[in-house]
Amino acid sequence: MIHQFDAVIVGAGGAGLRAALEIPEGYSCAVLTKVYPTRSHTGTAQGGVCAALGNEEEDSWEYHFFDTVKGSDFLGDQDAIEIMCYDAIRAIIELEHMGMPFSRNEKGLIAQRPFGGHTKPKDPNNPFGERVPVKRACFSADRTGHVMLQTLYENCIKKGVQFFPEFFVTDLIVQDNIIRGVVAIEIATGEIHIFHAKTVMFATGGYGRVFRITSNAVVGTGDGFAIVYRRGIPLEDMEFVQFHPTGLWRLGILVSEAARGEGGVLRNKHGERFMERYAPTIKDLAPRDVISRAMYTEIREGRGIQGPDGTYYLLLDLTHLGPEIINKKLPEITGFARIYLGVDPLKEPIPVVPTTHYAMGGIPTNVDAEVVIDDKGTKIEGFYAAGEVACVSVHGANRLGTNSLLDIIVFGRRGGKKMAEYIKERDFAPLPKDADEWTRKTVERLLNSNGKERVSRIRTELQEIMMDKVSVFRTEEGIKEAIEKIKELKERYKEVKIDDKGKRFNTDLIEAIELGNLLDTAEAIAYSALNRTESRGAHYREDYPKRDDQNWLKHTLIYKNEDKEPIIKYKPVVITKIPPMERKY
Amino acid sequence: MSFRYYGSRKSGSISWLLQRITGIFLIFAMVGHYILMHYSPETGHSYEQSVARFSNAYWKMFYLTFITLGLWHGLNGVWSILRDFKMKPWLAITLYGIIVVSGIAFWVLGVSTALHF
Amino acid sequence: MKVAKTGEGYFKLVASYKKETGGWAWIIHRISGLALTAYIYVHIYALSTLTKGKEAFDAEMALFQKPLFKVLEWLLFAFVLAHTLNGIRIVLVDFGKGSFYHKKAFAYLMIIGIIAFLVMGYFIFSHEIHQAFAGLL
Amino acid sequence: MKVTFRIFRFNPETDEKPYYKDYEVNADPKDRVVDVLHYIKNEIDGTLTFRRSCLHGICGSDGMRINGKNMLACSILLQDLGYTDRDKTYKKPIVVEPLPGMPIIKDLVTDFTDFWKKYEAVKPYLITKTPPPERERLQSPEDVELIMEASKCILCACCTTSCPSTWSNDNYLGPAALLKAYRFIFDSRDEATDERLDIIDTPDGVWRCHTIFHCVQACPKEINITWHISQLKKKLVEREI
Ligand SMILES: Cc1cc2nc3c(=O)[nH]c(=O)nc-3n(C[C@H](O)[C@H](O)[C@H](O)COP(=O)(O)OP(=O)(O)OC[C@H]3O[C@@H](n4cnc5c(N)ncnc54)[C@H](O)[C@@H]3O)c2cc1C
Ligand code: HEM
Ligand code: SF4
Ligand code: F3S
Ligand code: FES
Repeated sequence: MIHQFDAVIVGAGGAGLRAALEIPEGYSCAVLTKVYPTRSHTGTAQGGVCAALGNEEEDSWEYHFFDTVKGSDFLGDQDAIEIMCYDAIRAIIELEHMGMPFSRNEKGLIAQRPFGGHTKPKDPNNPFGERVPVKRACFSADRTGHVMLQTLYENCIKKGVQFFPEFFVTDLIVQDNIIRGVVAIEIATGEIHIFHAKTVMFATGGYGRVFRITSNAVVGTGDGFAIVYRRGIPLEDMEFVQFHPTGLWRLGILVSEAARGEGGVLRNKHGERFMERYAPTIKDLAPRDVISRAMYTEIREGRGIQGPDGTYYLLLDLTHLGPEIINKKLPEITGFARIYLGVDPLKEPIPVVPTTHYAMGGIPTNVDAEVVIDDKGTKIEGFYAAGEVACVSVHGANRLGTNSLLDIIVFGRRGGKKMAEYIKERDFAPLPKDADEWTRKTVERLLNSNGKERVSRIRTELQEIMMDKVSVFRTEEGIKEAIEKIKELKERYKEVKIDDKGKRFNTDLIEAIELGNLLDTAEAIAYSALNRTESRGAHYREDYPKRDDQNWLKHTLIYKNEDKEPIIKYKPVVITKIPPMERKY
Repeated sequence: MSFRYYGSRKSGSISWLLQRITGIFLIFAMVGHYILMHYSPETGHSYEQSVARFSNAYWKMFYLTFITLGLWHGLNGVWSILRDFKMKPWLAITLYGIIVVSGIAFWVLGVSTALHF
Repeated sequence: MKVAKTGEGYFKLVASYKKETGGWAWIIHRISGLALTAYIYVHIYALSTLTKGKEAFDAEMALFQKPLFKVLEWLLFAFVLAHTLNGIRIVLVDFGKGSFYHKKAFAYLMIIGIIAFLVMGYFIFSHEIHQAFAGLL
Repeated sequence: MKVTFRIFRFNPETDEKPYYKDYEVNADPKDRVVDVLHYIKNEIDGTLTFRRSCLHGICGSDGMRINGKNMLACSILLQDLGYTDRDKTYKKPIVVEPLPGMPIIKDLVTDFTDFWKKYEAVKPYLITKTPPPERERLQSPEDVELIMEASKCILCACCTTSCPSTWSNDNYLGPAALLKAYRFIFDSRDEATDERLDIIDTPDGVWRCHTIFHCVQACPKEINITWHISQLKKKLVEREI
């Protein structure tokens, strides 16, 4: 079936919904999503969304800007970061006006709390001097993402946005650098739909499921990355994968940084507050990459605690906070600890390990969410990307907590505005013949295959190798091993067979296609990681432990090259105000 | 696939409230009734005693309020149960009619009994 | 797209869904409410024979003095108790903070109910009880 | 530990009638039900179909009926389902069925169309008439406290589909939609109270709630929905008298 829409937005997370709100009346807009909009991953975000409102104490967007640049290990593009931090205040107020139920302080203003990496100078007259934590994260208990997603969805209902829920997008229709639409499978019926569009936005979220332990949802299979990558559009900075320090041991379920923002501390086997050694000034509120590495180091040096299954963990101690703070401000995550580990955080510390959390890299875009495919700013006309799948890049080599929810509403909106302009000016580019060929063939192949490989087995092997070799600590040897494995798995993927041969709600088929996406995404991550021979932010190479601004102060762009090794190019980092300096906490 | 929103704005709040108020009254009525009637099995059930009670104006009043509120409460309750089900309009009207007509009939019967004495 | 209902009917669902306090209380309240409504009709009719004279009324009352009817009357009292006491619980839920302690309220009220039920049993059957135990006393 | 899962299976495309299929699996008492479903799908029978996403009870995808009661498959551990520590076994199979009273698309996947229509019927968005101030609208912590619990709802439909009033009348708005109505009626910033009260003040609205509490038992977010509904009823009564 062929549909025609002025704008097609793929993904109904925060970024997609925010963009949809910008499409003006009188133009048709479709939002496609593979799960119901309110099931999107934005809803799991807990801790907060950042803006220098200064409701609790003196703050300025410029401090926020500095923190973000420093947090990014100077790889973030400073023009974009400036836009984001400056726009943050307006964006939060706007959300409030849309109805988002923020927690409030005594004055009736939006309440704020400290978060990892968010600081201000101790002495305002010495902006580059010593810095202390600042209360900058706006929140709604520990359900910030949940209420944000709900609020945005509610406003889409109000506006009458047309949703296509449980439509699984498989392919992008692009020719001569002009976008023409997308191809999707309606999961409920198995039917293939072509959406002919003037403009398309990808807001498909992250790829956490490439790794074994992750805080991401099962649907976080990196579809957006893989689809674009397969169509010859590059991916930027894929080597930067954020590991969040506090995932529930064994499960990876996130315990928000808010737990440490409210005063929780990490301890090792001896009960020592080890972050005092790694980040003497801000300790447990250091950025995520720093803490994750510290935790792995503790475990490696024998100060972790061994669980019954042989794996190690450390402890997140909230016991000193008291029931008032825990029950009021952290109800959700303490519930997780109770349900899944049987641990009562009021009485016992919570077993945690670093968990795969966020994709800093993604589809390269400019500050208006327009996809640009090289260092000269060449655009794919009518193609936009926003949210976790995009790389603007405001997060550089490491994202600060709470900056992602901000990223999605700021750049989701900017992208939406540009799309609105674009659909007013332009006409539909004609659809190529057989636009759905790839999808049709893939579906047919999977349904008719008589191979002997199982989807789940390949997926598990991929997740294992990525977790072992391409996570917090990386070496050339390890990454090469992972690449070999990925190649092997890709071969085996061709032999994959599924049990469900029907059309209706065939999740077996969807999972098989998702596996293909995981493999492509993993390839991009591994090759980018192998290529960058320095350590920066979340990318830590044991064989190159130093940051190397001389050679590597640049973004990676990775292009797919059929079945051969991908091609890697570079793009300069935009530096406007803050020159690179040593990153120390 | 069948959900239809009926915005009929027929407030159910008053009957809901009355159901509770009559219920609270009936608590006292029930307690009174049982203490009076069943305090001892030997007393209270003979013709003479019953007639004597009905000749008492207070008792008469009590009985009248009891059947009025009891019938209203009970039948309103039955109607609220029936409305839990999706009914075709003709069925709803018929059942409502049966409730109202039988309710009035028995109420008249009860009232005429009490006023007979 | 074609979708199918499972064919689970209302009563099957009510019967099979795992019930806790609230569900049981609702069922009891509903059944007892219906029973009491039926009874109020019977009651009005029974008393109406008063107007037909002593004969008619006594004949009817004789019926109600039969042991079977005594048992039924006792059971009716169970309905009255269940409905009344649970009615109190519902009012607490509706107007107070009952929804936070409704399970406890139900438990306590039902204990009261059971005691009252037994006591009433003593009154209703005191004649029979005295007879049965006469030899022993 | 061995445990039998008795799973409701139905593909309206091919099956005449729904049936139950038993799967015997090896599982850990600390596994979630969804872990076992994944295991069955991955290793035993790929045709088993269910929804899931976040796996930690926040997206609302995997509401289903487990051992007779609605809950999220990802928020319940096997050990909480009648597992006895003494003999380390389950006496009875764990029965997994779709949410009751909903149309079935396939196996455990149900059709949410009605559920969303009911949600939309209560105008689930902030309506303001006065122009917004420059900064945020002020709201005291107490004002927010009133709606905090209601805003926890993840729209999983466990409540609505557990309510006997929904089973008998599928036009009943149901607890989830009513809770959403509460969320806005009691939001100190909202200016469409009357409009919304009109919507729920209908025979298929709030008055079909008989305080049965199935919803509260089912709610994975432990929201006391009945309390919220009782606030709505009181507000309606106050308005009328
Ligand atoms: C547990 C957790 C906690 C977090 N906490 C915070 C926090 O406190 N603060 C913060 O700032 N950030 C936080 N983040 C990060 C942040 O939540 C995410 O980065 C952000 O929500 C991503 O939003 P998005 O709109 O890009 O994508 P998502 O919300 O992930 O939405 C993706 C959408 O794309 C759709 N989609 C994907 N693939 C396809 C396809 N093939 N076809 C059709 N549709 C598709 C999905 O259905 C979905 O609707 C957290 C993340 C996690 C995992
Ligand atoms: C003795 C004190 C009584 C109290 C406190 C009481 C209270 C209540 C309340 C609060 C309800 C509303 C339930 C709901 O809407 O969910 C109700 C329902 C009902 N009552 Fe009573 N009631 C009493 C006596 C009676 C009597 C004497 C009768 C019979 C005539 C009766 C018949 C009913 C019926 C049929 C219902 C409907 C049941 C339902 O909706 O499930 N009640 N009662
Ligand atoms: S109220 Fe609870 S059970 Fe109902 S939809 Fe919301 S979260 Fe689910
Ligand atoms: S189960 Fe239904 S009847 Fe009311 S209390 Fe809950 S909505
Ligand atoms: S999978 Fe998200 S709620 Fe269970």
